[in-house]
Amino acid sequence: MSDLLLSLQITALGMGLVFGAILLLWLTMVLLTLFTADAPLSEGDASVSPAPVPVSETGYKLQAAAIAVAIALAEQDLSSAHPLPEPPTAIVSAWQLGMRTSQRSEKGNFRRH
Amino acid sequence: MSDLLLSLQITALGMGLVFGAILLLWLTMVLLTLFTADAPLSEGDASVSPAPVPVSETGYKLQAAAIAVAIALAEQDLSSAHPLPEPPTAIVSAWQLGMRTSQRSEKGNFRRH
Amino acid sequence: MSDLLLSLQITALGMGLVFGAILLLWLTMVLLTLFTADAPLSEGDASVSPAPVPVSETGYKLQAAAIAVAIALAEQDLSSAHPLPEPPTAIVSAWQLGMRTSQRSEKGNFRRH
Amino acid sequence: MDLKLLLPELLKGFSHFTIGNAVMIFAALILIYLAVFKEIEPVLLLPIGFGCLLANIPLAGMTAAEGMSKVLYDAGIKTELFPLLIFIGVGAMIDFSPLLAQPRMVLLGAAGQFGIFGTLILAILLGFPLNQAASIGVIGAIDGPTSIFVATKLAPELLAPIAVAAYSYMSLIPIIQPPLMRLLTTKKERTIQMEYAPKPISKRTLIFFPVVLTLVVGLLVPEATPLISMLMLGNLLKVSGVVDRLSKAAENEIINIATLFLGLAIGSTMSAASFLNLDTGKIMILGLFAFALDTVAGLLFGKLMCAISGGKINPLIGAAGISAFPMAGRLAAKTANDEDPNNFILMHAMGANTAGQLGSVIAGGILLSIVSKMLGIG
Amino acid sequence: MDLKLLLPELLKGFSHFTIGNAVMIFAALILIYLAVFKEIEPVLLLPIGFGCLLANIPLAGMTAAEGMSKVLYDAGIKTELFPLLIFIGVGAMIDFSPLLAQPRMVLLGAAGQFGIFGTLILAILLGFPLNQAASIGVIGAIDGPTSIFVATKLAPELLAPIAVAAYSYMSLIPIIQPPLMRLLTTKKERTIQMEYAPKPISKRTLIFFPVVLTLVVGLLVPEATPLISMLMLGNLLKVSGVVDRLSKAAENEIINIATLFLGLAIGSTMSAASFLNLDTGKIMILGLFAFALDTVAGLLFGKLMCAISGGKINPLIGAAGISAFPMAGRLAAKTANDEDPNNFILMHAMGANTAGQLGSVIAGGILLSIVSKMLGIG
Amino acid sequence: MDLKLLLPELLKGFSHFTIGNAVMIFAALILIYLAVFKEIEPVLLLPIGFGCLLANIPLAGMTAAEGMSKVLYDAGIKTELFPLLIFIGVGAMIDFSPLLAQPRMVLLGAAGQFGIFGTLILAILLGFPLNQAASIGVIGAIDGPTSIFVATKLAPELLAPIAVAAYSYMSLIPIIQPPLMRLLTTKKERTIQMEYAPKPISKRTLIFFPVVLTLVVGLLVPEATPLISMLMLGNLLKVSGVVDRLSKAAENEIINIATLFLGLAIGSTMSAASFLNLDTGKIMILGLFAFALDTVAGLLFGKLMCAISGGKINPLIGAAGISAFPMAGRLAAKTANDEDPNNFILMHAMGANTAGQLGSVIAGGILLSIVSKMLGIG
Ligand code: NA
Ligand code: NA
Ligand code: NA
Repeated sequence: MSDLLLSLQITALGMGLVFGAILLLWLTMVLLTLFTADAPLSEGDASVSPAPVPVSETGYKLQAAAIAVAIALAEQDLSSAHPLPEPPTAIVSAWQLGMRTSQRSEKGNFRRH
Repeated sequence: MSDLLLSLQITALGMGLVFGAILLLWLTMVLLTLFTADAPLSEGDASVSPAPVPVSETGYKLQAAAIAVAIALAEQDLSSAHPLPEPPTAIVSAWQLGMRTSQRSEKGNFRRH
Repeated sequence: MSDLLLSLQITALGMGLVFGAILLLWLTMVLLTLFTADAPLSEGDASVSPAPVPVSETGYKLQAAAIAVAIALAEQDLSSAHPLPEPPTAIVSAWQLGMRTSQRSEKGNFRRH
Repeated sequence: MDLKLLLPELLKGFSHFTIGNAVMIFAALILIYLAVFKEIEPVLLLPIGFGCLLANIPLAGMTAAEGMSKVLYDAGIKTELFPLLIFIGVGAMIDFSPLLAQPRMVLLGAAGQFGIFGTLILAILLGFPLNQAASIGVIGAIDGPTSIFVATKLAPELLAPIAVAAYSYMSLIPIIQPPLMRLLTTKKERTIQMEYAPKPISKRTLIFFPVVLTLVVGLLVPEATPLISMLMLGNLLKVSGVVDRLSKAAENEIINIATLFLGLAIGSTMSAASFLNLDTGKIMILGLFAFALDTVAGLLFGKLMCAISGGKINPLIGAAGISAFPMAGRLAAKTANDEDPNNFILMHAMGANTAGQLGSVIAGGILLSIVSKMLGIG
Repeated sequence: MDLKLLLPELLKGFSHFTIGNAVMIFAALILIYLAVFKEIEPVLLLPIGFGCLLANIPLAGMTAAEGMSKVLYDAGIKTELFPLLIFIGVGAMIDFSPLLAQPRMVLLGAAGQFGIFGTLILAILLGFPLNQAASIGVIGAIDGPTSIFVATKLAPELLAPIAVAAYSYMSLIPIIQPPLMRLLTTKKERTIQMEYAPKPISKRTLIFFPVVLTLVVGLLVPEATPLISMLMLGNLLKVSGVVDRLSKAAENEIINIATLFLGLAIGSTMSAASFLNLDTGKIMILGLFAFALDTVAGLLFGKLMCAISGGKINPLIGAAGISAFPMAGRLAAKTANDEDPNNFILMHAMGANTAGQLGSVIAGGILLSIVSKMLGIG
Repeated sequence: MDLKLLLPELLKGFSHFTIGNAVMIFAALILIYLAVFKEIEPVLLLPIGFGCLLANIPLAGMTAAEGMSKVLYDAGIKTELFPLLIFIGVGAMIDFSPLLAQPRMVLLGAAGQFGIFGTLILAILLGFPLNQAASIGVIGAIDGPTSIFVATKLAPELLAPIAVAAYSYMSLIPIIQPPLMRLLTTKKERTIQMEYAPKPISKRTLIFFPVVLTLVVGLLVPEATPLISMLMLGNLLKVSGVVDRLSKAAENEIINIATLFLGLAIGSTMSAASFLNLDTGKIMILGLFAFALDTVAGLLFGKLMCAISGGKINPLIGAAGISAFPMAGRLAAKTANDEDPNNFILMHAMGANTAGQLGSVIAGGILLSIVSKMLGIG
């Protein structure tokens, strides 16, 4: 049972350190965004900023798809479900499309408020 | 002369083994196509199946050339000679074009039968 | 001071050898252009010869820019200053554009003579 | 040349073939099948499967002293070069702006590492020595290169089953997570809509982030430096915008070649002797346990944050904190969207997901640090 | 610094220059000339020629212990990594569907290997020891990486002339083969039209083929495993369709870099001392003999198949069974087409040609196996 | 596990952190800042800065025996492979036709090397031993790979400051050169227009040039062979037009990967112990001196040629002979153009600039030859 005790100690220590490190990371990020935001991009730019980082062909296809979806959404009601196509491999960061549909629909939500 | 004898033995043995291995390969291929063909693509698909495996830029140019040739062939008589352009380097698999012209002309031949 | 003397000797010897090697290189180049020029390209081709050696995307952009500049130049007076945009990184050979503007303007100069 | 002596020579491939080889080749075929026909992490499982196939063809010499597999193993696994090169490419593909726009999301990256330690406890109970138990636990980082990096340091003899478990289950995330999500959250919780009004992130912030993060994590957890620094180097190459050549090389040539060679080299360690034992089976089960435990811990922490925030945080994003980037993030968003077609939490889920990526690397480094110290190998 | 001592130092490049260097530089210039102006296998002969040039500049140190050529040689030739990496790329470029649609074509890939053994006999008669004779014979595989792989194992001292012969003659195929084709076949034979009504090949067949082939050949001829498995790995990456990143890396980055370095490293072994001797001349002649013998054997076997099939098989496709992929296949089709503009046998010729590629690798492995056993180095 | 023993373990990253580390990390941040925000040679200074950062995180192990930085250093710097691979890529990007069209421009490539030797004299006077003084002098080659190659051979302990000086000042050329240009030339001289009526350069000339140059320079200065030959190999791959695959690999994959790894490996040598001393400061100052001296010598030689030619040569192109390809060439043309918007001397300046590139490599080889001989290590 000394082994179990040891592993429990490792767990307590390990998770404690992970949370500690993450909290410090939070602090770092808050300070970082605070001190480096004096020359912010406009809101439109900021929301576009991930766009120049599309990944691989699939990324481009998703961008094309995003444009197509955006046009389609502008023409029809927002109540229908939004397609979230699966990426072919896990290497691909595939959320570009979703980001746009999300923003699009939130604007829709805001209007209703 | 023992050297010569030795090399003759190697030749007999070697060519025997090569033929043996190739015969086994034949058997393997027959069995393989038999057991994996239960979900065959349609004839049109099958003849196109090599197409998604074009090689390098030249491959794409040859595909484009193939389409151009196919159109030209459809408009004129089949009696003229078919061009078989040389590939720029030996690494390139250049027979995509020829395959199509071949199939095209065989259909022509069948019509005449 | 023997160190200084030594370094002066190295300098004399080194620069002497550099100039010697460069002179030999000059001779080599003269002989080379003499003996390999029997199948020269036409003047137009020669001036274009660097063009198939554009470097990286920027190179292509500069080519496009060069064409745009050439058209603009043909439509307006040559007295205005020519833009020489900075290349984004030092790896890029950026002088393709300048070369063309240079040649373009020299033709202009010749006309005035 | 005596023909009687010839026959054994001719059939040496078959005469050296063992039951173990047959079983491992069957395993290799399964890996290849899953990769090709089920598209389960094909970029890694296909080379691993093929490498395993080669390692079990008797006398082929691929894994011998001068064989290709051995050369690749020594060049990139023993030196830990391949996982680090892959991380340069991954870094060039990650976008940290959703996380930087909502820094508190970073907390979700901590909870999703509990599976590492829970699995370690279980592995100890099952009789694994500490170095092996820790390597098995790190499957719970749910991040391939981290698992491979830590396992190479602590228990290289378990590299193959750990890598296979890590990558197999990573692709099974869409099967493993949704039942747990529905089990642990109420419909009301899943339909919580989250407002997305991020503060704009300046380009400067995006550039400083990888540099500062490398320094902070490097000083806190030196053992995590190789992993976190290569991830951040890739990201810096990308966001700086001044070295397109290098960031394209990172996310194409470098990651592709390293991935292919890494897979072949890992697969080549899957000899019958080293792979066919009870431990491998235990590791596969423990790996599944690690994935489930991570998800549960993430969801419970998400529910805690939901309660603390007065119901403003959808607990589903907790499940995205396990890493498994970018699938877990998309899956959380999809689950919320399935429940309510008007509910879009993708940006929040991706923030939690990138936090999980960071948390995984940090947890891997912390585990490496503690265990190395205890074993006196640090 | 005494100026009298300086002059010899200044002219050391010239004073160490030997007649042998001059001859080898002349040879290097010929190789570069053939590559650039005659486009004879430029991707290999240009780097080989340039590497040879560098190896014969006295005191340049490229081939010294720490020189670049030596580093590349040790990294990729000694370990046999470069030919294997090239094969991954070649595999990603080969399409086996014409062969799978007409499996009997595979027989033609066996006959076209006779040149290997015929040349071995001749080399033994010319006094070469067995290991060298076998390495020279494998020029008759008419496949660069196979020749280099086998020669590296059996007689690395002959690597350069063997590689140069293999690649030079491969480009001279359009000059070597047609006269033999016309000599050994009748006009009637050459105008035989072959029906092409292939059974459709499913994607599944294309995917299983490289895996099954690796297993079958690997178990039959373990020595052929490295070559055949890398060829099949490249093919599997391509046909699986799920790892585009990897198959593109294989047929671009990996093959290009390996080819450039392989050429430089092989060229660097062409020092006057090791290259300028009667053996090199003999090897060049034996290589030409190997090519001719392969073609003759292939054609004769084609005629046999023609006879057996009752005149349904055009014997020209036998000449495509020698490998030299894909030139020999195209050449056979062109010769038939020249004879009769309505005769198209390209698909059959390409089937025989890919069979020749497989047969070459198998024959190379069998030769390696037999000779290693006899020399007691297996 | 005693918690009293834990705290030091937890804070080991901080407790091992020295003032030296802090200073070096500050230096690393400056390098990264210059690279990203001032775009000063970002492809090299960004990786160097990041490598320096990593080398100064205590206990991170990147530079330890098995660490990634050490692996890269041994693979590519110790063997001199990385600078040579970069030169293959650079060669594929250089166009020698402006130089071949005006061969006398090659003279300007000799004068611009005076800074190498002038700096060597000064370094000797400052007390550096000969091997170090020569390595510092070669900063005056104003060509990164040449500086790194020579420094690796003669004084690897100074590699980092030399590389940083070479690349930093190379980007500061637009700040360093123009004041000197205006100081040393009259307005009348700067407005000299040069006729550009080049003789046409045949493709054959362009193809023979790299081969002949390799031979001539190789025989004259064997020590320059590795550098000049790789530059010429890259150029030959490009101008031959028959090996597109290889020339594209050279100017993309090969140069990009080598550059990234070279930068990281050089940066990793920037430990506080080896970098933070008076020598580094002296080297930075001597490097600046080398750049200025090169420019002055080039301009004075330009004025000499101007006088000899009867005022037909614009002395500004002398400043382009220092190498720093292609910036110095563009800068000379721009300065002339600023003075008179109708004055275009870019083609002449680029001719002088490529001559400077050749002159730099030759001078580096000559220096290596002389110094190796004197130190008895040749
Ligand atoms: Na995790
Ligand atoms: Na063959
Ligand atoms: Na210089």
